[in-house]
Amino acid sequence: MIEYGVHVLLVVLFPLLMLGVIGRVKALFAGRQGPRLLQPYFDVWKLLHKGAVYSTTTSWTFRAAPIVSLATLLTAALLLPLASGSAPLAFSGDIIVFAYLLGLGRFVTMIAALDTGSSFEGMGASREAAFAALAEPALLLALAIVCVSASAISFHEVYAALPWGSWGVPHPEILVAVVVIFGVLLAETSRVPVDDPATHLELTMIHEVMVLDHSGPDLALIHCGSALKLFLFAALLVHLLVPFPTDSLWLGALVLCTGALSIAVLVGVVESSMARLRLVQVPQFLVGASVLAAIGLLVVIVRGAQ
Amino acid sequence: MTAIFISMLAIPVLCAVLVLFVREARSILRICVWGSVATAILTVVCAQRAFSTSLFAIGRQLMFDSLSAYHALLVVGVFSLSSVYACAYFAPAIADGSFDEEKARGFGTLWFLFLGSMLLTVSSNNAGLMWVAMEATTITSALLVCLDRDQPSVQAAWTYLLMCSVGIALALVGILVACAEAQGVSPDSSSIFLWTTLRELAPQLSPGAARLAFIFALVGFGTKAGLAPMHGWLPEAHGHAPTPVSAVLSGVLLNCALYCLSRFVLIVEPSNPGWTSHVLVPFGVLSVAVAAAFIVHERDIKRLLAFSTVEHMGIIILGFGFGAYGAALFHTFNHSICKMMSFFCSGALVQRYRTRDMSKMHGTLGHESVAGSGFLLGLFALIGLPPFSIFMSELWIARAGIAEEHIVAVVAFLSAVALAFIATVLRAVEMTWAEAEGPAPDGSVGRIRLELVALPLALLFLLGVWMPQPLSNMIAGAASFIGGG
Amino acid sequence: MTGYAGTLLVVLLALDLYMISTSRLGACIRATALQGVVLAVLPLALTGISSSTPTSEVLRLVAVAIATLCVKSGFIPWLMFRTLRGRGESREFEPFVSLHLSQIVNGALFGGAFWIAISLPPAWAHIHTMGLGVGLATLFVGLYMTINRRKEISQVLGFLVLESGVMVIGWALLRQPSFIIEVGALLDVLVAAMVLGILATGLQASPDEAGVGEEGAQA
Amino acid sequence: MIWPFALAMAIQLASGIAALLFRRSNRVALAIGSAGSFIASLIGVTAAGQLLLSGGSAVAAMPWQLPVGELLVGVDALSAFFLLCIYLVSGLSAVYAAGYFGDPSDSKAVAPKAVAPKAVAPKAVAPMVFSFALLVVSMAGITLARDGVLFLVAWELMSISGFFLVTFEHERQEVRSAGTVYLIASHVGVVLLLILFMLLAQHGGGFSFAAITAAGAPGPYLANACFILALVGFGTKAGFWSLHTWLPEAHPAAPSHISATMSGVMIKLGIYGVLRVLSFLGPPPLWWSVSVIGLGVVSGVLGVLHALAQHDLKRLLAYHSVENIGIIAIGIGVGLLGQSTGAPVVALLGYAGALLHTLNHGLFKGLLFHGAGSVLHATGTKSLDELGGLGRTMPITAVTFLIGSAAISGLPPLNGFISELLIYLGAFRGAAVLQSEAGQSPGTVAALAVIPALALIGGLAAACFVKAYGTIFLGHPRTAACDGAADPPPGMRLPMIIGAALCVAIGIWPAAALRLVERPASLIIGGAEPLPPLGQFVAAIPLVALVLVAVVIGLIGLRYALMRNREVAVGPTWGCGYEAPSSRMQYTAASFAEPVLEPFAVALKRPVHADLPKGYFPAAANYEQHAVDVIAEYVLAPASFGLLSALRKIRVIQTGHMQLYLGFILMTIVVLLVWYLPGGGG
Repeated sequence: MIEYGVHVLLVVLFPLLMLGVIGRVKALFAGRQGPRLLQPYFDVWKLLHKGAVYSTTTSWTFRAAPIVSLATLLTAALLLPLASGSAPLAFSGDIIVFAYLLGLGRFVTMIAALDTGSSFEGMGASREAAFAALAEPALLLALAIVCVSASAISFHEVYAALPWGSWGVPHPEILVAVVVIFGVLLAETSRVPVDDPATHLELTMIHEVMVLDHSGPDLALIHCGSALKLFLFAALLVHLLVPFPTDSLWLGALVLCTGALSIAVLVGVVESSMARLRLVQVPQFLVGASVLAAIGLLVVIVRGAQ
Repeated sequence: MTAIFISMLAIPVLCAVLVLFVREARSILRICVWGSVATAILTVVCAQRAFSTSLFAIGRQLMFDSLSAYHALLVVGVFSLSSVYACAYFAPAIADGSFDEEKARGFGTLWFLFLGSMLLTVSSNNAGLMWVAMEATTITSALLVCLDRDQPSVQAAWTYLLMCSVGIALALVGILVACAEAQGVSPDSSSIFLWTTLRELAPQLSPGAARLAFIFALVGFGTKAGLAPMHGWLPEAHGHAPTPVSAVLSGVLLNCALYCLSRFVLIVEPSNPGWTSHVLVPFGVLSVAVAAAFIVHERDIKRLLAFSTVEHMGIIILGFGFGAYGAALFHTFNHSICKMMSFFCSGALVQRYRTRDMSKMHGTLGHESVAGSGFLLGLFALIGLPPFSIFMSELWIARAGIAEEHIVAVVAFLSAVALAFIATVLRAVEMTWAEAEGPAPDGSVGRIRLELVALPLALLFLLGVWMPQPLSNMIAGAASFIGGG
Repeated sequence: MTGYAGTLLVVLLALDLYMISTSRLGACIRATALQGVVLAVLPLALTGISSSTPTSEVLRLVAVAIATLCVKSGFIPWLMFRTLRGRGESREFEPFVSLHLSQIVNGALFGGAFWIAISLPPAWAHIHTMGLGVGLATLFVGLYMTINRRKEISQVLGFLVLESGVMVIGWALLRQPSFIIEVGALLDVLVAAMVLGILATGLQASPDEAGVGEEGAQA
Repeated sequence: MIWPFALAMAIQLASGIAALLFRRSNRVALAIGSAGSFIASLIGVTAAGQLLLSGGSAVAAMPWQLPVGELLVGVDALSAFFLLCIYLVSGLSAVYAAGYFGDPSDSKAVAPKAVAPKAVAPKAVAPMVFSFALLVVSMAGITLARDGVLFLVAWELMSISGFFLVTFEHERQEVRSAGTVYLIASHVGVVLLLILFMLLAQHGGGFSFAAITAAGAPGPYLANACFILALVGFGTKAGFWSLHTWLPEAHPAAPSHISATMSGVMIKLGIYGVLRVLSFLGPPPLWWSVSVIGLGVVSGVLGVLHALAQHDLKRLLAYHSVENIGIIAIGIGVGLLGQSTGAPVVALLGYAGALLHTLNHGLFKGLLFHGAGSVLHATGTKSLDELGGLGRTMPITAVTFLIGSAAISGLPPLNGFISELLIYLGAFRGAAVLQSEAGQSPGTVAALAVIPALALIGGLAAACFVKAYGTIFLGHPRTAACDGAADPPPGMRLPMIIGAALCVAIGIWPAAALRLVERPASLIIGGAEPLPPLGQFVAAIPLVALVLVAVVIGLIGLRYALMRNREVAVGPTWGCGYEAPSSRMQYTAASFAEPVLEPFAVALKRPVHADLPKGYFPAAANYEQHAVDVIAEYVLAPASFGLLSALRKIRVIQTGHMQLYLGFILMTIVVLLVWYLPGGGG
């Protein structure tokens, strides 16, 4: 019971902190002093207390979209083990459900973007659709690596059965999976090099331009959603990288948070050290990730043969 | 009984003479109907007798066995219906006087002589007599083909006459060789021309001579039956003949040629078991393939039907080749009925649209509903769509082919049929539904009676879903007769 | 007088060759007339008549001979000459295949015919092998003539030759000529009918090219 | 056990014939036909469902004889399952049809703008009603047939009635050609099926399935031959890639409820045929499963890519049928994999996934085609770029269409996701099993290939339906066609609502649907050992769905609480500074699809017809791009053209010159004498 409580608390409270960390890291790289770590919380709080502006073109779809997409992410969060070795909702096959819940969220967001009838948002939606269609296989291939090498189809079994090398070093194929998932993370959470949340030139944005017309509480929900998405991927990576202490919940929470924060730092570093890819190169980036994952999968098969 | 048999053969001759003394065209056509119907009734009686007792002979020269009775029934059936249609077909010509009474007389006489000679062909026990009757059918039908003496029809008739005479002469050589062979082994030289005798002697014939006889007979009667590559005359003759004549030509005349051929199979098979099939299968495949290839680009409605006749003759021959005699006979039946009906409809369409070019016929369902729908369904039946019985017989034949392990032949056969299917469907759909540009066709049509279309179609449909016991008995009897059962 | 049979058959063969080699219609018609004569005598020669043969049989054969003579070398040649005059056509005919080539082809056909005749089983003691061979050869020549010549009349000629070939085969194969007579008669009547047909309907040698069936360039 | 289906078929056929009798009045004919079909569907669905739950099978011989062999009918779990699909979808379509043609006077669909200008009088629908009844009856007949001949007859009847349905608006040339293409394709398939069944009959000594089964598994050569014949022959009907070309022609041509039935169930009978034939062929070798999976992947990916490139709504849906058939094939492939590697659970998951997806696709594809029909009915056009903003004027159509779109994209918590989930589970397990046992075998690779393939297909499908839904129902109306559009009459709404409800129901409570799938799946697998109940694999789905819904409600509540007494401003969409946006400037379907398709340019030919703006003050410019079907354009068309010209060349042998014909006679006799006289060939 207590661990469920911790789970929910982490889901609700922690993600925005990662955004803050990223902002801070980027500021440091840029030599600025930067916003406070808790700035995102204040932003959301402020947005939640604002009114809203709606386009005459939009319909109920537009209003429903932020809610549904956040809901899908929250539900997905309940499927993913965070602090402990298992999640509130754990069952065989939850990995696939997890991936597809993210898909549902994306679907709704794109629909909402088209609801505004603005060609900019349409453009963003179509780019989102294109990159998502390519990111999906990469993600599932990476998960397949993990599942096959652990021969299980649910997070808690996988985590329990992950093969570890000496000194808690993960196996090479797991590392491949980690790399791929990190790439997907960058794409899914619309980070550099795939997308740039900071820029406000509509023609180059992807995710930001989709939510251009959202305002007030809706926008707050969307911010929470993207932060949560980032957190979920981070949690996934942490569990794959670190042999998790199953006995103590608090230790687990600690490991998770530090891990997540360090991933946030890593993201910040990447964002400030890399340039954004040209749009035509993004598919190459994602397909490359899939190919890498496929190679890792072949490694698994060969290893299994020995 | 003998009297009935004799009168069955005599009535056509009598009518042929009778029509010479009739004044008025309509009544001549009416006589055609009643005469052929009367013949039909008598034939049914004799056939029934023949089926009950395996063989039913009159003297030495005439006989009815199950095989010939089967074909005789087809002949009279098709003739009666065609005569009914002839009344409708010639009605406009009578109206505008182009079909005057001496023309009608010529038609009637030849019509009955044609009928009589065909009945004689199937009912003669004497090979020579059969041959003579066959030749008679050629002459009479050739004159029927060029009934209206215009250039193309005369040309067609001339081609038909010469080719079939040449063929028939070759067939005669075959008969002579067979008989000479028989005379080598038979006690009395007087009976060597009788099929009954030949059939008894068949096992003793020397294989080589039997083969020689069969080859000549195959080419000869094959020419008459329109097997590729001897089919050259067939499209011309069918295309230019008056439609009732075309119906009879492809409905039953070709069957009679096949009948003579099957007689030869009967004689040759015992001395060369399995050999005939190796000769027949290639012919069948070739005929089907050639016909399909020609159907693709054919725009003349009657020539299309003619080529489809070639195709179906090929299928029947395949049936013989695969040893599925029952299937072949069943297919003969289906094809005769369907082809006759299709010719009726095509005739009406040609009269309505004043052209034989299908690409100039549009919206047939609207303009000529009975004939149009009949023609469409007839085509569907001809290309072997269920639930029409042609599908069944084709399936039956193909099955036999697989059973005999003629896989290649069956595949070729089916793909050729598929090709014909495609071509025909493309034509039929455009014909049936395409919007006509220009005014509605105004040709004067001999109003085609609904039952002429509905009856055959209903029969085909019925046979497609249900095999009545009597018919299957008849077919089984005839088939076992060929199969040497 | 069985011995003469061989000679007669050789004459027949020679006439075939002559007809292939010549290009003049008149000559061909005359040759067919001569063939008629040979055919009339042939039965007497083939079915060897001796003192033992019953008179009825002899009379019958003679009757056949006379009938054949009248029809084949009397009536039909006359009819053909009349047709020829009636149509006022040139007396040459244009073969599709050159005459020399035709000779070679027919040589091959002769060979085939005789090969068939001799390759038949020896059990056939009662048949006249050479008769069969010559008959087949004549048959082939006739068929070839119908193929190789343009004018209907010359095709009729070819058919005539073909049918005398059939008759020769018949005589050669069968002891008792029961129905050869009526068959031959029928064929002659048929040929006559054809010639009359040509006379009646001035038939041109240009067939309509397969009706409207030709789809041509379109579709 | 058979009689309920016999009764249903009888009622349906009777209603069709009655409709023909009352052809004078469209209203009466439709009423009779739809009522008959509806009653038949009720009977059929209940009987099939009851049989699927209780199990059991029966075979009976008809009292009369076919010309070849006797008539055998029977029903088992597999037939029952497909009967369920048939009657479910056809019943809904029948109701829909009643609304669709109920008022031809005011509907734009019966005389669409696209059609020739001259006003088409409301045409007699009785023939269509009859053909529809015949179609359903023949489909039921296929599933009930227990001997090859009856099967083939029913199969051909299905094709022909389908042909008459496709050519309903036969005064349009493109409709006629679509119909002929369809009929030709199906007949080509039938030729292969003829050979297949004759080979089987040869093996079994009779056409009856019992005899074939009794004869045991055929030898490898015969088995492989039958497998290939079945895959190609039935695949032509099912629409596997490269055999699919008739689908995008026929579906747009047919009236919408016909497209729904054809795409929803008719093509599935190809799947039925494959499964039925596989049950005769004994244990499958590994390469069967590999090839089926490969075929499925290719069909899925290429199908959805071509769908993305379409501008015509119904063509788009037709290509999605190809995609979904691909998914079903993947499922079957996984099942075969499980069979050939002796992993019954994998086989169970694969086959269950395939069967459930068959049902699901029937549901949501029927729903989507009905939605497309409503749009066509209301606006008279089905070209995406002429539509837009219909969500406001046609709310019910919009919502149901949205649910269908999400379902076909395989998103939770809807039915499409469940079937894909089962296939995923099968693939994962299969990979695990193989990897532990066989090591790097082609099977392992195939199983693992399924995973990214399904993911890619899902992503692309989602993109495609965002495009479709967005262009039709969201944004501004693009042309005047959308003026005065309104939701269709209740007769048409009801089927869509029911379909959507079923999609949701199966998605939220899959265990119930899986009970229907269990028996047929285990029937295909055969085998003695009992299989685990399928329910366990999806036990958690309802909980997840429940949580999702709860969270949504919670968030709605939160939002409501927040927005209470806040001022909500309303204004035009922000044009990023551009002041005079017009509805034509919205993102079009083509522009939406462009970046998605661009990476896949190799697989897809899209010629461009454009004259682009030139100079400083460009005059009118335009840009057109159409996706051409690679197979139809670059394979079939050249082939058929070559064949035609070759056949025209042959005609020289039929010039009307008698000498030539006589020459053939001489040639023939010489050949025969030379070859056969010595007893050659004998």
